[in-house]
Amino acid sequence: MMRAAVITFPGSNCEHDTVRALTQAGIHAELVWHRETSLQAPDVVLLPGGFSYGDYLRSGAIARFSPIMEAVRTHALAGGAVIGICNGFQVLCEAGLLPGALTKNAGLLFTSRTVRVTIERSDTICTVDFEQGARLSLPIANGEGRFVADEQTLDQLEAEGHVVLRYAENPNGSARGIAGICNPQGTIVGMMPHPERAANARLNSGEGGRFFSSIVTSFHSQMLTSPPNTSGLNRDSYVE
Amino acid sequence: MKYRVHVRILPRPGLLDPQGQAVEHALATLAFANVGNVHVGKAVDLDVVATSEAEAAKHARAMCDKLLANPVIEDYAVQVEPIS
Amino acid sequence: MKYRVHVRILPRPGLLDPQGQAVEHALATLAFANVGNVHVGKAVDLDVVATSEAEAAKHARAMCDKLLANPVIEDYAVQVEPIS
Amino acid sequence: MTLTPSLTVQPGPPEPAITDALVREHNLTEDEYRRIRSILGRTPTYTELGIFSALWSEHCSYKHSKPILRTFPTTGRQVIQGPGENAGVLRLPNGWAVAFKIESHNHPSAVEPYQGAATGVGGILRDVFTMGARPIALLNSLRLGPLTEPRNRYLFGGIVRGVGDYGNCVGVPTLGGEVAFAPGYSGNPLVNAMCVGILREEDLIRARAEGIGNVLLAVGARTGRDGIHGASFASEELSEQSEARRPQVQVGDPFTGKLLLEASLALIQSGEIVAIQDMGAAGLTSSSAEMAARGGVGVQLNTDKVPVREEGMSPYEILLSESQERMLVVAEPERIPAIEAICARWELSATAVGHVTDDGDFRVCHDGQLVASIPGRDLVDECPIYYPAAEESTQARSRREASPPPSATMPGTQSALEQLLDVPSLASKRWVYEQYDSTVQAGTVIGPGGDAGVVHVPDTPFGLAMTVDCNSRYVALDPYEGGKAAVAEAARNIACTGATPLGITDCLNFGNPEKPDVFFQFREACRGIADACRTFDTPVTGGNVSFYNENPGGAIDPTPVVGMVGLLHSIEHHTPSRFITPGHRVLVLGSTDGHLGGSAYWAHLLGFVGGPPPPVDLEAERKLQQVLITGAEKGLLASAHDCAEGGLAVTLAEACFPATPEDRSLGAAVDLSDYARGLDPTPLLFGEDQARAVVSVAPQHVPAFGRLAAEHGVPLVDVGEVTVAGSLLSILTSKERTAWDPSHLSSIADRSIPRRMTPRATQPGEGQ
Ligand SMILES: Nc1ncnc2c1ncn2[C@@H]1O[C@H](COP(=O)(O)OP(=O)(O)O)[C@@H](O)[C@H]1O
Ligand SMILES: [Mg+2]
Repeated sequence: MMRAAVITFPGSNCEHDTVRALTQAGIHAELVWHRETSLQAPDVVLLPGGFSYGDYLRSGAIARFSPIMEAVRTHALAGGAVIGICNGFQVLCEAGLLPGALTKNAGLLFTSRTVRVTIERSDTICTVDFEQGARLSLPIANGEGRFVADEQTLDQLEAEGHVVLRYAENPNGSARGIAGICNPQGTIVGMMPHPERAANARLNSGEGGRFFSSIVTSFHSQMLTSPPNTSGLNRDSYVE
Repeated sequence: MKYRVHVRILPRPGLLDPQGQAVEHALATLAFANVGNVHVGKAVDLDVVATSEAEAAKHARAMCDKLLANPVIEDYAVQVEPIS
Repeated sequence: MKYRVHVRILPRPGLLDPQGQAVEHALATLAFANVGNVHVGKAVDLDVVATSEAEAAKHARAMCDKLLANPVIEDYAVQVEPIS
Repeated sequence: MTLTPSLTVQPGPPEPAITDALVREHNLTEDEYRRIRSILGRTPTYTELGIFSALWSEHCSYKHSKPILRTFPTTGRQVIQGPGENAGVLRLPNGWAVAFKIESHNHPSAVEPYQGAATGVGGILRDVFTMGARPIALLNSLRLGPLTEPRNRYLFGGIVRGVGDYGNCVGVPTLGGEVAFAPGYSGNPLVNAMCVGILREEDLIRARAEGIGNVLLAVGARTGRDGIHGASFASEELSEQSEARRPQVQVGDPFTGKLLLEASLALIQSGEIVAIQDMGAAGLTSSSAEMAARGGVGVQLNTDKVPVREEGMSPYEILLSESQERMLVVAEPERIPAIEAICARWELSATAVGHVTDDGDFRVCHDGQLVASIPGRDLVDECPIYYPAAEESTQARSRREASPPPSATMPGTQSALEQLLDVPSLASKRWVYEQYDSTVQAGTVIGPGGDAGVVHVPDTPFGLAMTVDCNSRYVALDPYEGGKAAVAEAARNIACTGATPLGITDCLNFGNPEKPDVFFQFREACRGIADACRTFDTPVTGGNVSFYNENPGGAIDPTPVVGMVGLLHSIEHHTPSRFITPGHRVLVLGSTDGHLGGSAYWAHLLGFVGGPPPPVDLEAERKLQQVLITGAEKGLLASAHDCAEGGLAVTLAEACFPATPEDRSLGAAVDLSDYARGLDPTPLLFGEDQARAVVSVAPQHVPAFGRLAAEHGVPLVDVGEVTVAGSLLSILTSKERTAWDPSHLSSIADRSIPRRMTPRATQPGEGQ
């Protein structure tokens, strides 16, 4: 069975939802408290949604320095799979594991609604079970979900196909409607929508479940065991 | 004349400032020693046209009283510099 | 010596600043004429112990680089004054 | 260090002497002060005066409402915990239970809308997790003055942001609520927050101090000078004097609130503690005194041990501070290390601040000095109870008996519906609830925007439905019928989702009870609530009374908000409020008499607030609920939406609206020409007769559903058909045919509030 580590910061609040969605996809998921300093060699690390450290200062700014983040970085740099959802995406950007930043929504209000998104890349660890270009509806719930990066970074993301999810109707002014991105290898993915909240067909569309089943598929297709290629994965290459 | 105005708006003393506390705590764990009394608020920068520095400051304070700051929970400070 | 540090953190020029725009708009409707170029960011105040004003400022800049500001989206400015 | 009770009570050095003026400032009457002197057998110290003032405030003592509240039905086989604890608890299947409670934070929100509303949500969350329940949903009921006033826009923007930010950060979905605007709320906004939590019945813990020698521990945030006298502040009218004595604003820290939630549930689960209670109104004083009284014991507090945020805090300040995010825990002394460890896991501290004693006294020591010693029972129970005079004002009676001036011009049907949907009280509340996370915890089945919120209870087949309701215009015009209507509407909303109403919590917002007309409203509204709850078998499990919601500008409309929960045996049977399939039949359940008294049509389109509100036939309501619930369980209903403000026309329009603005509206072709004996279009379409719902049913299920309605004696008329997306909502009456583009109506309803709330309206200073 695949093993997932779900990192829990003080103020995380989607960790149990994420565990449930992983479990449903047949992945063994364990919560890992932010104070831990090592990971037990999981196949995938998830940074869940919530308000780590109250999102005080900036979302993800303080969580990035949690003790466990060193281990997450090492895992990521070795080609390990990392998925950040909402606050987890914010942490990944703050930590420099993904480029850009997430800022206050253009409408200045917290926004909770269902949005339509397009799968722009169906060859990342969490989207292989989708068709390229597939449309689906997912919940968003954030106050700082507007993705920004400088033009050059945005062009690079587009040119190299690192945009994973795009909003059909941009809800918050995100640059180029970006809802989720990945690193060049497709092993680190961050997204603002919450697939784990749409992963139970008894309660909702169930469509979000495919992000989690994709993890299993990509694992079996050895996507995750290919020799790690760590080029372009340190913070500086994105930040500067 | 045109002036650049810098406004700082901070929680009134005595009020709980959870954001300041969180930052203070984070700075301590990042080994910034000898840091204390951390408070987090808002900064507003703006340009204003006025006949003198004093008048620009007066305008700025009026904006704070009327809109920028919330007197129930915030204090503000205004700085003005001429724009060449 | 103890110093009081005032940090201002503002959106980098060129980035969309919806908060600044909203405030600029509100100031205009409140009949504050001749106001422009409004930007909204964060103010952080803190006390730091250092051997000189320059050292205090250096500490403060290090805190900004490491934690207080995000270079992707923000610029910062630091002011230091001695505490009697 | 322990002190022997024989030590004499001495005022702390900087304490002021007791004078008549000081007693008055503490909101105590001469008679109450005499009673305090006789309880103590001496003059109280300043600290003791503060303690009495807090516990004998209306907010803590219910001195004007207790006798009326005793008339509520509070028992039933589903009741595990009725009124008297931090939250009521009802039994669910398979060993599960639901804890829920509603509370007001009106006065603090009038002063600082964002923090007032945020701390209101924080407080109600603590009331629920203190019972050992994990919060799974929040609701809120808001009342404001008209949005034409800048101050009201400012308050509204701040309140909504405050409600949202707290619940969003803690990670509890907001599943519903209500918002209404009327002139009486200008300067007196109402912010009522409700929380629903679930627990295993065996994990229920009551806030009862027990075990002589057990320690009291303060857990969570440090104590500052915030909100000192909040409880007595909330127990007076807002005036210029009260403005000056306004307590320092309490600032919410949802991040610490979340840690406290997890730590408290872990403490309860661990079995290491005897009792736990949140420090809400009147802080340490009320939490410790109430726990002691429930357990029939005494307590000694050492205020110098309480972790404080500011230097030089006096025992008076420490006892009365309303700093947020604090809990008081009772435990055996040997358990302290285990408790500290659990708290440390959640990055919180636990500090021993006192212990349980056997003499029944409420004692406070500071730096080795006894600063207060009061017989505990007397402190909690001896507060005088008042039976104010109650008499309806002649104005109220004549308003009820009036009808609109004959000169009033009635808008045509076409524009009437468009205008009504643009009235903020009736319009869509999307602008509000999209600021609330409604999907966190991943259990949301029906979020805000339906008739009631529905959430799945994890690891079970069932769901919980919940709603808050009150039409205060009805209550103002006829408090008894209005009280009944609030419960009836809540129950109808619950039943429309397919759930069975289980019980209620109430938040009774009124003006100054010492005024006979206000007390009349209060007594009669409560009588209405009690009668309705008896008929529906939905006992009252707790609630909150908020009096003195008035200022020199006027009093609020009486607003007894009813929060109700219901059980959906299987979440598969939940019913949405919107039409879903073209070709389904549209049917009206219940009977239509065209009652326009007290209606939104009269109020908003004719500017006439008056007439008798619609009478509530409780038996008819009960039968309607039965049909809706059974229809859902048998899978006969495709949708069900109750008729409330705005009558049939608004109900039909809302049923056509899409769930998200990106989707398209469905249409409906409705023929009412033979319905209701050929009633005129206005009463027919905009009358607000109670006990009605509009449902849609697949054609093949219509006969079975008809039999079901007949069995229960509920009138049912097939009035039309759901039509495809993009088609019109057309309504034929005996006089005219009117058609609207439902997408247009939907955008009127969606834009009503946001177009009044431009971003600038939510800037801090705009309304000052
Ligand atoms: N303050 C609020 N918070 C959350 N949801 C709200 C709020 N106000 C209204 N809503 C939601 O909007 C919908 C319509 O509300 P309302 O017009 O009061 O409905 P009804 O008349 O059926 O009670 C409901 O689903 C309600 O839960
Ligand atoms: Mg309703």
